[in-house]
Amino acid sequence: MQFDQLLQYLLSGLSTGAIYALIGIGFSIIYNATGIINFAQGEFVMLGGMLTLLFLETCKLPLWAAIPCAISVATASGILFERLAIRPLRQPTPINLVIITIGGSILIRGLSMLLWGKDTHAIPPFSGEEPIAVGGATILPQHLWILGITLLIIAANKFFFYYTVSGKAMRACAYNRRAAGLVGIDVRRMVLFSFIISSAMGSVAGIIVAPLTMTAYDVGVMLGLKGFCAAIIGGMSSGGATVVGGLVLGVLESLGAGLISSGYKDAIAFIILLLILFIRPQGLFGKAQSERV
Amino acid sequence: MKKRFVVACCLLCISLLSAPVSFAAAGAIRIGGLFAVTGPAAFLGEPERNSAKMVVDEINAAGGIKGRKLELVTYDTAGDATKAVQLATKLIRDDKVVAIIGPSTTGESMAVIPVAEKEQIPLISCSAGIKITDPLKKWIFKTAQNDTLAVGRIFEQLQKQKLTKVSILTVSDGFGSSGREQLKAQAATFGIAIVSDDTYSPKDTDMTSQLTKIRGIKPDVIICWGTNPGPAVIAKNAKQLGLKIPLYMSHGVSSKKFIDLAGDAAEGIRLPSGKVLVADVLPASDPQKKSLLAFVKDYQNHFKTEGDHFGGHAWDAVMLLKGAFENGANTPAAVRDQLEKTKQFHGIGGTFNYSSHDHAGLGKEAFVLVEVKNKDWVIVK
Amino acid sequence: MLEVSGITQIFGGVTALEAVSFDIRKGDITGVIGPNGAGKTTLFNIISGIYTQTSGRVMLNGTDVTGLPPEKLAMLGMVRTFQNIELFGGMTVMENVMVGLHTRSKSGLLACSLRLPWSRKEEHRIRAGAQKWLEFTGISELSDVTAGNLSFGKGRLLEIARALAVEPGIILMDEPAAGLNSQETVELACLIRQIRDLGITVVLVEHDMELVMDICDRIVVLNLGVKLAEGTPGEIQKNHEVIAAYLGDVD
Amino acid sequence: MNRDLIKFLAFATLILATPQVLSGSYLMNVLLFVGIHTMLAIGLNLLLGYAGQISLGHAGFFGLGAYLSGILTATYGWNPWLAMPLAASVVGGLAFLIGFPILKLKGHYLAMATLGMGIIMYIIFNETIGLTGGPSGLSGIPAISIGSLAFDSDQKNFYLIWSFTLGMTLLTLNLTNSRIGRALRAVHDSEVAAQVLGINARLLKVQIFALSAVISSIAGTLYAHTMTFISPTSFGFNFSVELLTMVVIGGLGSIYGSFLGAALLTLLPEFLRGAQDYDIIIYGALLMVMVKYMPGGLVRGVPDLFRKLLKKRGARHA
Amino acid sequence: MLRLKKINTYYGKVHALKNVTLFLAEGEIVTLIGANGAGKTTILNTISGVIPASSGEVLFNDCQVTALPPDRIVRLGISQVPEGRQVFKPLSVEDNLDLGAYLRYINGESKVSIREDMVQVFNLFPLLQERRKQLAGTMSGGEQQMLAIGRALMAKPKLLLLDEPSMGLAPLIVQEIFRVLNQLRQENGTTILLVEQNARAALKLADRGYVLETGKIILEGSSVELMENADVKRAYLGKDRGLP
Repeated sequence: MQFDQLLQYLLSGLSTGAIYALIGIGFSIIYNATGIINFAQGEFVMLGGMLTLLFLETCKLPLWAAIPCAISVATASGILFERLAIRPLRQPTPINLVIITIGGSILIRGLSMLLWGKDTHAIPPFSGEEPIAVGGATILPQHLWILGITLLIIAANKFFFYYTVSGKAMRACAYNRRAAGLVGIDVRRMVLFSFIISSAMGSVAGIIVAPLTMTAYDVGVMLGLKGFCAAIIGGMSSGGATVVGGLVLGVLESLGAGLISSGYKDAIAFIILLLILFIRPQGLFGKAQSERV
Repeated sequence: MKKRFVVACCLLCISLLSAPVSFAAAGAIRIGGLFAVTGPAAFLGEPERNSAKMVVDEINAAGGIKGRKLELVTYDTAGDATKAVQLATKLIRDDKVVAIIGPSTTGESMAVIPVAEKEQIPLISCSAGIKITDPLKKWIFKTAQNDTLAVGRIFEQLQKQKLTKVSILTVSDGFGSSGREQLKAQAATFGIAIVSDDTYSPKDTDMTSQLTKIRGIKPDVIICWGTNPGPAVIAKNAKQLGLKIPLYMSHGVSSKKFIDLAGDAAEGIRLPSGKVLVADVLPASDPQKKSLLAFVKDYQNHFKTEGDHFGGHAWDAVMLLKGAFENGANTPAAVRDQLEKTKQFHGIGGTFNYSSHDHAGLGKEAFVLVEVKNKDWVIVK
Repeated sequence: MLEVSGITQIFGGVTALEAVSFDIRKGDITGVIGPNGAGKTTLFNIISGIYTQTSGRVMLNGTDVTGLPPEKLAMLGMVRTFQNIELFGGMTVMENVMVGLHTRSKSGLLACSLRLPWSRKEEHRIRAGAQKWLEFTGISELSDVTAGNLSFGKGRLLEIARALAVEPGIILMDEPAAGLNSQETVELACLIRQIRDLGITVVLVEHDMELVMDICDRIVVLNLGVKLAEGTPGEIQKNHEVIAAYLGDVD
Repeated sequence: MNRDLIKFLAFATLILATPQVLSGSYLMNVLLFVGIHTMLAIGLNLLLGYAGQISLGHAGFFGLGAYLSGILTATYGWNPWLAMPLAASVVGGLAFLIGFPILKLKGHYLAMATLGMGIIMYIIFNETIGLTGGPSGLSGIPAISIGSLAFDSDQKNFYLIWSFTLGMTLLTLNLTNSRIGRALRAVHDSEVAAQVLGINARLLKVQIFALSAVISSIAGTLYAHTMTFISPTSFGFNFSVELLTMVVIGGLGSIYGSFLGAALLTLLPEFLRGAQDYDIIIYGALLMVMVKYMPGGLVRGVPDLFRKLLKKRGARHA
Repeated sequence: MLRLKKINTYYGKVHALKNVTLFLAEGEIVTLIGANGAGKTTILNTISGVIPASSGEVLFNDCQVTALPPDRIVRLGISQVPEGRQVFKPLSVEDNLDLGAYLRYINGESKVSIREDMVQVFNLFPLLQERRKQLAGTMSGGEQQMLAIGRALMAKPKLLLLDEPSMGLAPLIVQEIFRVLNQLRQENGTTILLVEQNARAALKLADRGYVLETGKIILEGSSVELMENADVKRAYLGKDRGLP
């Protein structure tokens, strides 16, 4: 096998993985703040792409204006989702929460289908389509956008969670809700915050990936699933570990398809995921916790 | 506890008994339609349902068939074989249809076939799989061109250009695996060698890995078998990788949509297609031209988008049934017999000639080879 | 009966227990006391197989049971109760105690699903056994009540009845009097003595000093993860170190 | 006679009487699927409602059962009555082996792992084209027959499927009222307390995991021979989620609840069919509303609703 | 300043507080003592709004605060140092203190004045200043306790609720903590409600005390009175059996 082939696999894997990472962080943020696995996370990704399309084509906005509009509407739907589905729940057992987020995702998908139809749509790339050669492999300008924006978001996340009071409050909340309440942090507000951040991040992921993969009302399902995997590999951390989780997953898929079998590439990714879970149930980087009663 | 349960059971029974039961309008001929209007095969089911409804409305507007109205009952199978079987049963039992059009995908069709055979109801499938009518089944017909023909059309061209090393990249669903089977089965006949065989999943978003691998193998041609959006992603990925190898697609993407999705990357891509795509540039001598132009125009008027050959499958099916009814068929058995006698019907998918040993009815002239040039389709001579 | 030697437990750098050793004699009621955070519950969790200690050994009737899971220990005749009573809240009182007889019965999946004659017979035996322990603890009239609806005091009795149904040789009780009123505490003391009279060794962690001093034959005192003292109630009450640990430094 | 048995007999009579009313109608066909789904829901409920362990991969076991007996009968000409127990034991054995590492996981990790397991099985159905026919499916599966009686009509299949479903219901009712059932519920309520009483929680969970896989496999076999055609799409992630929904909507930890959940979710699409493309929205919204207003499932929620309505009416009369 | 009137609180099924009535005057240190499970922590949690009382009322400066959520209580100037410290272990010492002032940040108070208060906390506990960048979870129990108190002080509370600050700590550290509490009262006039098991140390610091038994207040009085009371000793060490 040639070096440029391997390089191409790696580059493709990294850019797909970056998307998984963004979605995965969205999962983790909500999970840490609320203990909920939000199965509707993938739908925010879909909304990002579809809303951009709406503002581009129906409202005839330029791309630079359509994107922030799409992000804000997707975020608003995240807020709505938390307010209408999560907050009023009378018996928030984990299993009920799973079902309600699944119900929510079906509902959002159904509404989008009615609104935009079942067709796949293309979104123009942010800056041209001329491939860029990287040592024998090639990438598109959009790939650079993906990597750049992912890095930016991760940096922004880091800044938010480590250097702002609200971010610190969210971390505190994730660690110990009761103690957070005792220093005056409004826990419900933090939950809402977590939905805002993760729906915004999900929609950004959906927007930056759409020019490459196109978008349709049902793209959220698979992307959501892969993002969930990334979060699990990263041990549900909302930082670097999940990013690595996403990248690992993306590269594994890409190498699996190129080197082993394109038909079984998803199976390979999932088998590795299972092995990771069996051997290190706390995620790739998590510290083992002594069991407490 | 017991009381609770009894109450719940009673509720359930009441709801069961109040299930909607419909009665045929007096004198109307009722036919059924099973289309995958939602789910992964919605790109097939939606135009199919639209076309079928459109043509039924037109027939009724023109006074029906021998004074009788045509009534179409359609259900959405969501691309699910189990649902397709249930709904076929529903059409036969509850709606008492004399014939069924659809389902949209090969998998669903294969699942529904035993039902139609057992209940002795003619079924005109709108899916491409060759297994549907080969081996021949008494009650089963189809309007979609066999993928054999599509494969044959591509291979013929390759043979002409003396291109022999072919890499195939197929989607891992019913459509792709059927195409893959045909590609592999027919290669030898045309002196073609399949040098690599890769697949991708319907929801995959990046196929550069497969293409990178193929690039290393250096085939003469890449044939990709899939339906939107996969092939558009592949076209873009191929452009990104700077692949200079000719790329052929299947008739699964023969619609304007593909060019919209793939953009510049679509330039130069070739594929076999039903004639509907190039209706306006067909020579006037083409027997199908009249039907094609009518269909395209009507569809555009009704649904504001271009009619494609998927919708054409349902259009053909309704028209074939219309022919049978016009010849006096009233019962399922008579409809079947009349269908089998159809000759020289110039539809959207091609010119149909059914017989007691052929329920697919189309020849290879049903396909033309087209190429994308300047964001439009041109016929490859 | 139960020998604990050199138990050390470190949680993420913090030493919760340090080289704790003591013996418990068969047929005794032994109390383990100490201020909050002294490591009593941790010690109980180690002995009953819920935590695995950093180092040290536990011997039960002369066999090394270090690191065995709780279900194995139950088979060997050691059961425990919990500070915040761990009832099976969705099941009736009777069913709760019937679970206690799990180790004393053996119908498998198939026999249970098919209700084979001998499994039905066994079911009767289980029910009768459970009834016996409900009567012993005086809550048999509650047998059809859902356990989740019990008052705390009755719940405590149920938890004890359930543990006794295992027919243990030794029972560990984690703060049995916590949350009980004084009347209930008096009854509990009585019950614990009755249990001892059945030949069952009793070990309890307890804060209610009146109870401990009243019923215990021997007392082990822990403070800050180390054993401070060991002896009869009289000896412990006079121990200056113990008094200091409880009431603060006498300076 | 035992009250539970009377209740069961009433249930069975009610079910077995339906063909008298619905004979020949399409709903008979739907009731076949209600039967198969009930069986699957009962199997999953044992795991989820009684043992408290989530699985998002049960469609995989269902599919494996269907494919194993489909392949054995269609390709190798076995008798379905032989293929069924073989498929069930293979699936059960596999689940038992997977169960040990997988059930070590808890909560969302368990959900993820079972989900991954289901997807891997789906990919295998899809990719082993030589055996399964791949995405185009496997056809030509014979109907089950006893001697010369072939179960080839809805009516006959109804009795076949429902005798299995009712049998399974009786067995699981027995099981849940036995020492094993109590041990399971105990593990669910407080694992640590169950262990302290001598219950090997881990082994028990694995056994139940295997048992519910076996039940799914038998349901799969019946499905394959009723449909006579199977394809991978019926055994994907979505179906696993649908099963989970049936169990939760019906009521966790209630065998009859599983029937209610399966019946509702199987019949619902029939009623929503008139709503055309809106059905998916109604379906999604209904799930959310159900969880919000009937968090205990149909088996508890519906009677509560009635009681409330009656009370209101009573208050108005007073 | 603070007044509890006939509070009844249920903890699940447990009737944890039975008709508890008590009061705190401004600038006082009052201690609650009693055996484990007597309901001391429940009283604090009822005041803080963690567990709502099922009947009775809590008045703070004559205002009803009975059913308010925890963050509102903090806003009013009541801070709790919870049992077992409960510092935010994955966060640094400085971040923990910052979060103590969370509401002040939210209300737009200037960073400068918050910084000044942090310096004051560092003056009280010089050890924390050395460790300001360290993660809270890596510190010893005593240091975590100091941090927990410091965090509560950052909210500038009028009333400080302390739940067993001596739990699991070595005597020397307990002395240090009690010294700081005394200093706080003397310098800032902070009112303190102290739950303690270390009865003698608590009574030495406090002005008055209440003794709890199974959810009821059985004794109250000045610290000196309680210290001499035989019942208090009995509550902790049991009845003297009068062995020879």
